[in-house]
Amino acid sequence: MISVHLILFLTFGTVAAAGAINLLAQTHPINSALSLIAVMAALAGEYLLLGAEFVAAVQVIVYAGAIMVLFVFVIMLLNAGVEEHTKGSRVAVLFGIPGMLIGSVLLAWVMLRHSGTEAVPAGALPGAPKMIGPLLFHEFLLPFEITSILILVAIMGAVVLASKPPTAPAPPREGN
Amino acid sequence: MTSSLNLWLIPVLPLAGAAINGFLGKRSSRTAVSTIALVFSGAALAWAFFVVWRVMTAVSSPLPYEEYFAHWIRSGSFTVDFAFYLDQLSLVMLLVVTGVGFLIHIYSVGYMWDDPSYYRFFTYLNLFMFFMLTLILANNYLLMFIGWEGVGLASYLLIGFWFTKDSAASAGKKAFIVNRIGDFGFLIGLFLLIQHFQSLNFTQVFAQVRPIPSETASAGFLTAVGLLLMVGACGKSAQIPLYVWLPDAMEGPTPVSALIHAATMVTAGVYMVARSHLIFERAPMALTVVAIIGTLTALFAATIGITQTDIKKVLAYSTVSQLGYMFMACGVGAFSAGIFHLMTHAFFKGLLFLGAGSVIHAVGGEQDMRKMGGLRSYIPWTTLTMGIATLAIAGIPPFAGFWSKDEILWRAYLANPIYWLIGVVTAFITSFYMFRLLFMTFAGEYRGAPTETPGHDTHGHTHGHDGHASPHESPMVMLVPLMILAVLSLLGGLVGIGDRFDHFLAPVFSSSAETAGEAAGKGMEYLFMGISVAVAALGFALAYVLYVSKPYLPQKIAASLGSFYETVLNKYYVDEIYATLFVKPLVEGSTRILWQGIDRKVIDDSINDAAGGARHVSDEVRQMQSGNLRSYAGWIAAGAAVVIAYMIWLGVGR
Amino acid sequence: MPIWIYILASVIKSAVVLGVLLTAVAYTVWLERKVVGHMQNRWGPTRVGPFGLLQPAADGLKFLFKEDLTPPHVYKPLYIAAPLIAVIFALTSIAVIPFGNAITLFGYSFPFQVTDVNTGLLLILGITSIGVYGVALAGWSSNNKYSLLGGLRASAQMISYEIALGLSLVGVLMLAGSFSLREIVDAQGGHVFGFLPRWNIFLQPVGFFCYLMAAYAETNRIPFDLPEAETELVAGYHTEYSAMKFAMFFMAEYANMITVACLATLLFFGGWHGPLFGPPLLQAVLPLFWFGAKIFAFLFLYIWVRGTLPRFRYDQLMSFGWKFLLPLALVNLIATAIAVAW
Amino acid sequence: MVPLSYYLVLGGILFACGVTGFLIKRNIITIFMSIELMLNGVNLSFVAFAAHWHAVGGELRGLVPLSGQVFVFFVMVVAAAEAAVGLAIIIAVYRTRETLNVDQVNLLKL
Repeated sequence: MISVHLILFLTFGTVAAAGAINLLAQTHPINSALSLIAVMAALAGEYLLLGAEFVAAVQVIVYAGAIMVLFVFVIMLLNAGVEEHTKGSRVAVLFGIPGMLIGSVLLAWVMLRHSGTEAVPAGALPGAPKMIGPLLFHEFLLPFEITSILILVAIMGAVVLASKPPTAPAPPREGN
Repeated sequence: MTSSLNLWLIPVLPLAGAAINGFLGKRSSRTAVSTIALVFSGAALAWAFFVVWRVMTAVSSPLPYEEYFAHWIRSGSFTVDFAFYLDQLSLVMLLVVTGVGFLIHIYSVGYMWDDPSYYRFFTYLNLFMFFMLTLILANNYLLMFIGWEGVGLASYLLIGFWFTKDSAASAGKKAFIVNRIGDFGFLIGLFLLIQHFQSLNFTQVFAQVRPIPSETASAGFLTAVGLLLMVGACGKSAQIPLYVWLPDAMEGPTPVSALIHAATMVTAGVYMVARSHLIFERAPMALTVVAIIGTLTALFAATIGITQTDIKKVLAYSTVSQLGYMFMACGVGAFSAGIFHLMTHAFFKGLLFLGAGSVIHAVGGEQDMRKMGGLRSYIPWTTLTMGIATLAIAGIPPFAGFWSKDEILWRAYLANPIYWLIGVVTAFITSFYMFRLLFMTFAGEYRGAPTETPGHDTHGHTHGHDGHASPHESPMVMLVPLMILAVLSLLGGLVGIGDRFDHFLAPVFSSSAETAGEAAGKGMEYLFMGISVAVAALGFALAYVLYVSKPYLPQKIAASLGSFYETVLNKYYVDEIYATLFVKPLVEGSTRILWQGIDRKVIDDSINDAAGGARHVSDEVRQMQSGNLRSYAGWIAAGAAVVIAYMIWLGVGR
Repeated sequence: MPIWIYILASVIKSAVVLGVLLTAVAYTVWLERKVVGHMQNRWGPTRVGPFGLLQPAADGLKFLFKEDLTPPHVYKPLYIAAPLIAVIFALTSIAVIPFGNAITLFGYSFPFQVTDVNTGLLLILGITSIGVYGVALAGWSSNNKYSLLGGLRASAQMISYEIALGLSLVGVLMLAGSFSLREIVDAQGGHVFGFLPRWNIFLQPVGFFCYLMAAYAETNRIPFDLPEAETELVAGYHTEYSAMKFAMFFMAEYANMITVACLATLLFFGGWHGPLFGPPLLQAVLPLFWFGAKIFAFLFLYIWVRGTLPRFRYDQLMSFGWKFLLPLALVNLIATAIAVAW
Repeated sequence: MVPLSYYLVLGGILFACGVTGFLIKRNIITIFMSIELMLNGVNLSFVAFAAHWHAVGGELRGLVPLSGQVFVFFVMVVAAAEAAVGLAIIIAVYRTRETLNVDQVNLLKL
């Protein structure tokens, strides 16, 4: 029987898949970015379906709200235009695409081979912040701290990289 | 048992001295260096005395005493520890080594004073003390072997002390290599022990050996072990056929010859054989071999000793022959007698060498006896002390050598008269060449030109106050050890009177052979004493006739003997034989086959080809690294596909 | 309750809230013009209706009937989408805001709230963070250097201050122990020391300060209105917009202001809590009144600040956000954590 | 009730799209977005697995409940870090090379 849960899943899933396809189809980075945002919003919906509301919220805030804004910001900053079609690398076409296809087909086969066995009820487990918090700060304290260090390093690296390099004084020009 | 004796201090103290001198000596003054060296070796001696006192005053004799220091190898059931073992045998050795070592340290202060690398000498000397004491105190064969190798190293370093001198360097190498041959046998012996007893610990091994019946009928495993150990002993203690390194070792400074190549290290072989006497007693064949080797070496080396003119060479050969005596003793099962002779020999041979050093010092580096003579008036103290030593080694009562040698001869006779006969002949020769040395050096009138500086340089160390016209007595710091040793070699033998030494060592060598001495009548023993004394006197007389009253005779005799004399003079051409038999083929073989054949053709070429192949391959593969990000991504994707396929295959397989 | 009643109630509630919100937006504009006018010794709008009360309606009509021209060089899809995004997300966030306690009608209890999500605050944060795109895309799509600069500034500024905003709220969350706005408000009921209402403003003054600063920046209001700094960039990101699209941006801005005001009220000023007295009906209405009053106060503060303060320079803006506000919020967070834990 | 495999397939689709984007796109920024897409696909499967294990009582088998969701947070952090550094790198590259086309930025070789 087709439950509301399934309908919602399919809706969000369609949006996500469509967004992903659109990301590939679009030639302009900003469109790709927007479609990616759509994907993320849809995924947030999926998370809600799975009951992981906190994850959903963070997905929206961090991914859609911060990371993608960063992307858009960079696109605007560099004023990236429609990507020009240079000759691609043969390897990517000869090996990459087939490899990707084979891999995904295999995976899909395996997944569907075991499909229907376990069904995930809607809101399967309540991922409330109250439950996530203790996990983050007890069971996963060390990974948490390590990732915090990671992000700190990343911030410093970004600052160093993006800061203007010291420009050497231009050589005095001869002639007029 | 009583509280810990802290045996570990005894070896570690000299090591500390060596470390300090080695690291700081270069920049510190001679006084500081000698102070350090003396303090630490003296401390070792003091502690040794303390240990003796503790042992003697202990109500119930704490010996044998084992001290666990740290564990070293733990593999399965096989364990080897840094642990020390003290019984009467090692106690005697301990006293000998620390005592003589300390005296020689003092002596060296005077002897080496003018040497440019003074600190190096004492570093090596202390290092030697450390290893020697480790060898003695070890409670298992492996630790003993460490000390064994260590003293080998120290001796190598000290023989080649004046490494700028070619002969010294090569002598050092020779000693080292010859010793390696012996050590090889030793090692295999150890492996056999491990294989059969799963242990190298003395107590454990011997506990397992005791029940084994004596292999009289057929040569068995213990015989093999015994022979292999004997090979090691031959190397270290300069027995036939591996004695050739010892005479050359005289290239080293004289105190080194005294300490290492007369008193202590070369006796390590005897010690080792005595230590593993249980094994030998159960392997009569090995024991016989020991006896034969000892006897032959004694005679052989003595004969060479007659013809040598270099004062130190004479002493070297006499050392070899005396060691032969010790092995003879061990071979006939009279281990305690061997150890006794070892002790007395340490005294008088050390004294002889030191005296020789003093003589060389006096005549400014000259070692050829033909250039000496009549020195008694110049250096009376040295003359006196060396006289005592000569009497001792010649076996004149009541000097130390007499008691020990006589003991050995008596026991040899009990075992087999042949041994005794050869022993007596050797005793005669010994006393002859020793008195020859004495007369050539001190009697008559001075034959050497007024000492000249070059003489020193050949000797490697320049002399204190140059430009003196005539020989001169050594400084006090050198004479005091001489005198102490003289006293020891005068009285050292008395501890053996009435088998006291035997009884002291009885707990160690509790074997049937020990009691045989009492079995035969005392009367016979006295008769043999008389014989050996008479022989010694005969040697003295002959030497007196030939070198004092009728100095022209020796050349005549030499001429009449002719080729035989030549042979003996050239040490029976043993070195040459070895050179042609072993050295040359080895060098040729390794040059032709190993170097040019295997190393060049096989190893180098294969490596070069491998490198070249790698270059060719990578030249091709490099194209893959196009620098294009997306092609990399392509590779990754393909690889991922493969991995996924594999894992799914695994999953499906289950 | 039966599902149809629920849906019906939701529809009614949404309609009411939307109407009220839009009206409020319109009259906030009127209020601003009036107040600023008086501050600058002018009258502000007076012609249309008494005290110019009909001015918003007139403006609305004008915006509606004005020709909506699209410059030829713009990137059309986004140019059209941008204002919609802005206004939609601005209006959405009001949905989870509770205005008062539940009232009981016909035996059913209806909360004064379109929908009660137990992570309402997170939802609002998410929505506002999405709202950035409206501005940014508008700036980029209208293909004009002023607009682009405005958009860049807007996005950068919003990313920067969102962090401080979130951190400043965590203190409140720790005190309340919930993301649900209703529970947060309930946690602020009662008094401390008997006389002082237990409002977070008294417990979290620093947090409130940080929140206010960050919120002003988030809504691109003076003194942080660099995206539309008329003196440097003609009109910032909406330079190229006209008519209804422009109006949408306008509405979005004011709607955001109101949202911020609501949040500030809910989080720091005890929501609808206030002295209750009089007959039951009054008691039922008073919370709404208190709530409105507080929001009004905040809007007034907005206008007051606008009328008073000058505009930051961009580097000042950034350094203020990163070097002062963020550390301050962090310190406040840590202090609160320690206090709560202890 | 939706089978777990559906979620996984959806995640797989997203991931595959990400890979494809990485392979066929020329614009560095788009390629970065493809990476984000892959991460999102993975996240979805994480959450799905978390729910699944909860549904089949994985806690009883010693699994930490919700751990899948926690991993998502870590992934997000990593994604954020990667985006920050990566975009900074892009900016630096753009400064020197004046292009965003990866086919023209091929210095990544000997």
